[in-house]
Amino acid sequence: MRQLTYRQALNEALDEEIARDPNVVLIGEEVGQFDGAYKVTEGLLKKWGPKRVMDAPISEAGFIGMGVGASMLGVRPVMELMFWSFSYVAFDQIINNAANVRYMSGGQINCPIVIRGPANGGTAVGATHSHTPENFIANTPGLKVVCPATAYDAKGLLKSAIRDNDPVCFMENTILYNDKWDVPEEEYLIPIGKADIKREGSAISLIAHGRAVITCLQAAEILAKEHGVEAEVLDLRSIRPLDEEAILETVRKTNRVVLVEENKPFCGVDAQIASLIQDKAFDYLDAPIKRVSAIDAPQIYSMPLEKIQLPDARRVVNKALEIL
Amino acid sequence: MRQLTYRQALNEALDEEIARDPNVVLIGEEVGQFDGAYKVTEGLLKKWGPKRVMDAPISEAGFIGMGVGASMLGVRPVMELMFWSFSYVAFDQIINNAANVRYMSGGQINCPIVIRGPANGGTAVGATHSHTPENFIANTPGLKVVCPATAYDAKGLLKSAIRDNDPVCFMENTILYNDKWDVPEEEYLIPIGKADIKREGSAISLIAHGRAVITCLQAAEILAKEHGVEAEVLDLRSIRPLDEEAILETVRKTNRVVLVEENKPFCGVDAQIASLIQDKAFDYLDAPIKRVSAIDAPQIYSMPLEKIQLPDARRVVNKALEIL
Amino acid sequence: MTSNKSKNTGKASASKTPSPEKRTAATKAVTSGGKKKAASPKAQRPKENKRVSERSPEFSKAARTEVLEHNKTYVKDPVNASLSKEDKIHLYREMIRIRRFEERTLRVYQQGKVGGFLHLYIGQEAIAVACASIMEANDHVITAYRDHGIGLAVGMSMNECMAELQGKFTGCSKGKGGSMHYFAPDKRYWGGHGIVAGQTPLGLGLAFALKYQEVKGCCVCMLGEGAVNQGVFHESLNLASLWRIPVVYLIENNGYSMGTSQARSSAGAILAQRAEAYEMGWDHGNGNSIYEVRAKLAKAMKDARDNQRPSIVEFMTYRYRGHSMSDPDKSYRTKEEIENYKKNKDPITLFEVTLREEGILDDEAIKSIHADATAEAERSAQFADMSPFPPPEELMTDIYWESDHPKQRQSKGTLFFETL
Amino acid sequence: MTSNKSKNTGKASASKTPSPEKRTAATKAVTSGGKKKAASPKAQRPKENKRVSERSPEFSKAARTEVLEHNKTYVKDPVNASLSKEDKIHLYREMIRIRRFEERTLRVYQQGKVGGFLHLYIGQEAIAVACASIMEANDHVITAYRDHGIGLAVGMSMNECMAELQGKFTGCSKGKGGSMHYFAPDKRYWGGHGIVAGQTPLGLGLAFALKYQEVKGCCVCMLGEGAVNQGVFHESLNLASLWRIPVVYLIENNGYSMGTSQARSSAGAILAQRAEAYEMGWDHGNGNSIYEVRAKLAKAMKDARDNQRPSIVEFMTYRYRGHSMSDPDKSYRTKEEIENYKKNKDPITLFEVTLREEGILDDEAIKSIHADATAEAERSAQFADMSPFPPPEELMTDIYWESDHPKQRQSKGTLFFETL
Ligand SMILES: Cc1ncc(C[n+]2csc(CCOP(=O)(O)OP(=O)(O)O)c2C)c(N)n1
Ligand SMILES: Cc1ncc(C[n+]2csc(CCOP(=O)(O)OP(=O)(O)O)c2C)c(N)n1
Ligand SMILES: [Mg+2]
Ligand SMILES: [Mg+2]
Repeated sequence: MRQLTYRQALNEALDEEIARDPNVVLIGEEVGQFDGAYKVTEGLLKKWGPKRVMDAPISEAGFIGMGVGASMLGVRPVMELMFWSFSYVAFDQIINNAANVRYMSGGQINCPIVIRGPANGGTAVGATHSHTPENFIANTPGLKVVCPATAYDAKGLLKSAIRDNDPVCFMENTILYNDKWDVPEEEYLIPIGKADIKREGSAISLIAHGRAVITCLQAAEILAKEHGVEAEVLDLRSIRPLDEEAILETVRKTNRVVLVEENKPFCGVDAQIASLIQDKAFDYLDAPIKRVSAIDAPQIYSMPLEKIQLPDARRVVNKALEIL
Repeated sequence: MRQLTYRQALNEALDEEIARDPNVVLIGEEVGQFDGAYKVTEGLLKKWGPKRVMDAPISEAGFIGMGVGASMLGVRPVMELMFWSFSYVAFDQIINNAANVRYMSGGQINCPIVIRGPANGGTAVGATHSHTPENFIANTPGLKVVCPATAYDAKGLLKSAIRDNDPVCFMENTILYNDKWDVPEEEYLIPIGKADIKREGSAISLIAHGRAVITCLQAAEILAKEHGVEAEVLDLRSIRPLDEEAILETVRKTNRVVLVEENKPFCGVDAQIASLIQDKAFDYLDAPIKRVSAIDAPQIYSMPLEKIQLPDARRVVNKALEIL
Repeated sequence: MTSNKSKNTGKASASKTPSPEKRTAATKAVTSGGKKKAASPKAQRPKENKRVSERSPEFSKAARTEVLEHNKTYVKDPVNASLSKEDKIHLYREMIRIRRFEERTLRVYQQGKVGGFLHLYIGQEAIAVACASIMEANDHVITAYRDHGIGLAVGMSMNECMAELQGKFTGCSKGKGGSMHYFAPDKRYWGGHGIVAGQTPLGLGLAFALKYQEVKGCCVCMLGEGAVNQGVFHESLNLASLWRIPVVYLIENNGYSMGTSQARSSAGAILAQRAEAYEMGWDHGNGNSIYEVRAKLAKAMKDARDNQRPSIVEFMTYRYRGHSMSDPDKSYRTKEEIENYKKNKDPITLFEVTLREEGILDDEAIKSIHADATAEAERSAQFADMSPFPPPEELMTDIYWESDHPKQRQSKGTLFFETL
Repeated sequence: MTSNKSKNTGKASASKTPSPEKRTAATKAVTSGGKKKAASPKAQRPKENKRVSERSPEFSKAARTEVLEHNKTYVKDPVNASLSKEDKIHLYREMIRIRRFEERTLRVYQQGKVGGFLHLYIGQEAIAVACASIMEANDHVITAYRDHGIGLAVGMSMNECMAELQGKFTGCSKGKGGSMHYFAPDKRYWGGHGIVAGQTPLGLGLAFALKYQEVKGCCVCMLGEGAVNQGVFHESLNLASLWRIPVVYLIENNGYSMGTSQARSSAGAILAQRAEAYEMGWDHGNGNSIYEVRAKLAKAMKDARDNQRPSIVEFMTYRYRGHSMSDPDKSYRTKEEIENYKKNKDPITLFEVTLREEGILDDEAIKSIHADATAEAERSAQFADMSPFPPPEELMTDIYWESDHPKQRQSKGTLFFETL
């Protein structure tokens, strides 16, 4: 099968959805003339023109709020945040307007908006540019949160997100942009909210989302090679909706769990998953659920230390060994 | 002992700290001439004058950012947010500037700022005014989060917060403002990060923060009267730092836990507490940790439904009975 | 630390009305102006006549002369010149309906039936009614939490509004939004927003959608004068101007944001003038004169529709009641100031005097309009009382479009983590 | 959907320099202007003389005449008239130091030793050097992520700056902040902030603290021209004016925010003029003329210090390199535009020509200044190379004041939830 980078897969998804639906419009800083700060929107301005691909000034609250408003009238804006770190200047628009307007209007309004961009550490851009707010956002009923780990998932999920009638916050990862994966030529969609077993195993479950999935796959290899342990790797793919069934199923199968995420630990997504598992699969647990997350400090700039700060395969392996 | 309302206790704390330290300045919307939207700052402008008590325009990002900047030079601003719901328009200033500037400067700067105000539902102010971001904020290393449940705690903790050399986010509750509690005349401080057993018991632990503590105390009464079960009620009082020891201790004693909070469930504070307990007291648990939180919807306006949405004693009792 | 500068609140310059700079488009009658709402059912008992006869004498002679003089200018504006007698009576009736409704909500509040906040529109009626009366078929409107007036003006029923206040299932938002969050998208009214200035980019977005979908129309985005100090408003202004989005920002300047006077919250005298920084048009006028509001707002809306030229229009007005119900309304303004507004600047009285002078209204007609409105408000209170609260299951609907349309649901997995 | 309006980028009007409106304070020599930094250690090998002799001829005759004419005005400004020969050489040297440093960081980046972003200051040196040179003992400065220039200008060593870039423990922030987050509070330099306009209320706060603590001083808050479209900047302007806070907003207008020209991001031509909405003073000038920057900025700072009058001062300048290193710098401007700036408007060349004309600099002096700077930059690269990375434990320090001062800790409980 042909291979695409995560970036190309996203680009294709955008291109196809622009072609499919005249209401789809891309808006963000540098998405047009500059071809995207991370080149995800490369070529789209040229192909579709300035009506469908709009460069915005540095006014995230203004243009994201604008997108929410436009979506109420049926436009389907796909907004790029150059980093999800910049969502904080637009937070009220996301948390109060996008999430609440349907409820507060008694269901008279819906907001088919997608807000996308990278949310990750690991590239030495320091504490102000390395936020991973999937937990913050998913705390808010009314919002959906998607965190794809592969090019294949990124494309199928982004297309679903754009067709979704609810606001979807789509979190990418700059480190994955260059990774290549098989991506079929023919069109496909991946339903939001369906987790994916990225590796089968029976001894322990490694559950993760985003790039941490890749880390878990590496850890699983090490566990297999060095310790003869077959780990199952479950990729959540989306945080809200959450595939609880898939989580419980792998736990019932392996009875041991390590949760891995790149967010800071306190009230991270994995706090929720741990809470869920111990509640609904209490009797299946042979050991405490263990977590691996970013070290609990603002994101450090210094490259070798940031490497340590983020979960790596070795840390996952060590945690797994604690409970094997 | 004399009794004060939660509001009066806060007011006294502010008054005493203004008197004590010339660098303490109150800034917020309507804190002065209007005596505070919720009258927490009543009389302080009159007593201390406009240098120490400043009315601000509706510019939360601007004035909170200003407070952060001023704190870097040793001013100790105590900023009022009329509601913590409005923190979202100032979120970047809190999450990026207040939290990170010490780290990013390699420890050259500290920010002795307090940001305080109510963070609660339950008063029919609807989805835009009922946020409880203690989990969001506590996710961020660099910030401290305090949620007092009683007048006594409110006063002692606010005084500590103002003297604290780090940014402290102080979350009150409009429903508690009128509640009276014993508050001594003489000065006292309560260290941030020390949980408090509000009721002793041995059969089950109810762990909560903020007004949910009061709900737990009511639930404990019902459990005792109707079911002969003595519940221990642990008030976290602060979310970050967190009194892990106190949590683990009560769990080791009772072996059964219900966690109660008024936040939405997904990645709520209690997700973290559950994750912690199952990890560090796995063998002490005789049953899954149960959680009671707000029903997972935007805060509803309709009064009788909002009553249902928030945890009440009956729901806590029922949850407790599930695992007793 | 507060500013020492002595400055205008802007109020002082309310009568100086800077002409909209650089506007070249010729003024043309907005033909849909004065379109009628379904007549409100007549009520039987004219209860409020005492009030009516009371008010007119209070209105000072000087004020009366001033109004009539003032209206001479604006009555001739095409948008007003084209009004029929019925149109004018309709405008008058709509203002009365809003006032009576608000007075009734106040009583309902005092009876403990309203939760949370209640921000009354009394004193500002001319603006909402003027705005709704000049909206064309593809025009939209959005506002802040002081949202009852425009709601009624665009045609929401008192019943659904009153029921919403009480959190009843028959409310416009099924009791889920409350006083601050009225919505009627079918009437092109997009709320009702509780976060100060939070609606300003949304209004921009509605107007953007019109432009994007190639529909000729505009969006009026209302905000209070205190809201201009939220940054997102400025971001919206810049985007509006840069992208030529047909939005009109309508500042209802009632002099105070809660207990803070304009002078204590905003640098600069005329807030609409902040438009100049963005090369937007702006205007400024007396918000208590419905003719003037119609004239100036219609120009701005036309400029938006026809020329994709956004602008800010600021109208000076006043709220008679406290900010919300819990406002003791003591510390920040004088009784005399309030009384002066009521006596000499009341938008309803101003219009009543005008219409009497024009020979359109007489005692009899006025009496019956008041009586109708009072009765309608009363009926709405009864309607609300008799309406049920939403059933508990309603907590969990209207969150996601998908959860409301399970058959069309594309996504999988758990959407809710603590349900009933 | 982008705007059809043809408009000035503001660049066109760079030579029209509107005089600061309503300023009454008399201009007075700022005596601390030109205060000296510890002389940088002399280097032995004058490496860059080829470059020096290369540049001067390139500079066109017309440009040369224009500069000299232009400087006739500003050299007489008291703040410049009071400069000694040494002061002027110091200013020149500081600009060269910045440029050499930046060029050296570029090489370090290309060697793969710098993580993340690297926003170079090349082309804008006159502004930072001018600003630092007129800061008085209680003046403070804060900026965005393009922060190396002002860092060096206020007296940070190349060593700590270069080491920071490489994430070394000897960096100014121990390697924790990186390129965008330099800090030197001991030099009254408060960073280095990565979120566009995030520093604008912080700068306000620093100035507020001065006023609150009754210290006579001001804070200069630098921002790019793209940052004016963040709402928080407007909130800060309003607060500054309302509360008379001694802050000067210094817009470094280099024409682009990443790949977006001013015309594509901002309505209105002269950004500083947005000050008028807040009744603040403003000024606008040529950011490549160090005399002009000193003259205009000094006035604004004095007005802030003496009269608690905040203002915006905008200086037109240009960045020669891409926004950050990953910017291919192809789509949004022409090579010719860049070349024209380098040839005819370079701030260092402008000043060199001026100082030669003034008889202060000759070939010999210039050569040695360049050589010193090059050598200093080179040494800093070696210093950084030889410096250690922070030990892993450093991940967990400098988060809370309390965790760094365990003995003075008042709070209890767990502060960190996943440690090493
Ligand atoms: C971001 C935010 N800050 C504060 C508030 C609290 N608040 C509600 S209304 C109001 C005053 C607004 O005044 P103005 O804009 O003049 O409108 P008016 O109430 O006069 O109609 C304030 C401070 C809020 N709702 N949102
Ligand atoms: C809130 C926010 N949005 C976007 C960015 C990404 N970004 C970094 S610099 C920049 C351009 C800023 O341009 P300008 O203010 O003109 O400064 P210059 O880079 O020209 O010095 C952008 C968009 C950011 N850091 N913060
Ligand atoms: Mg107002
Ligand atoms: Mg720029």
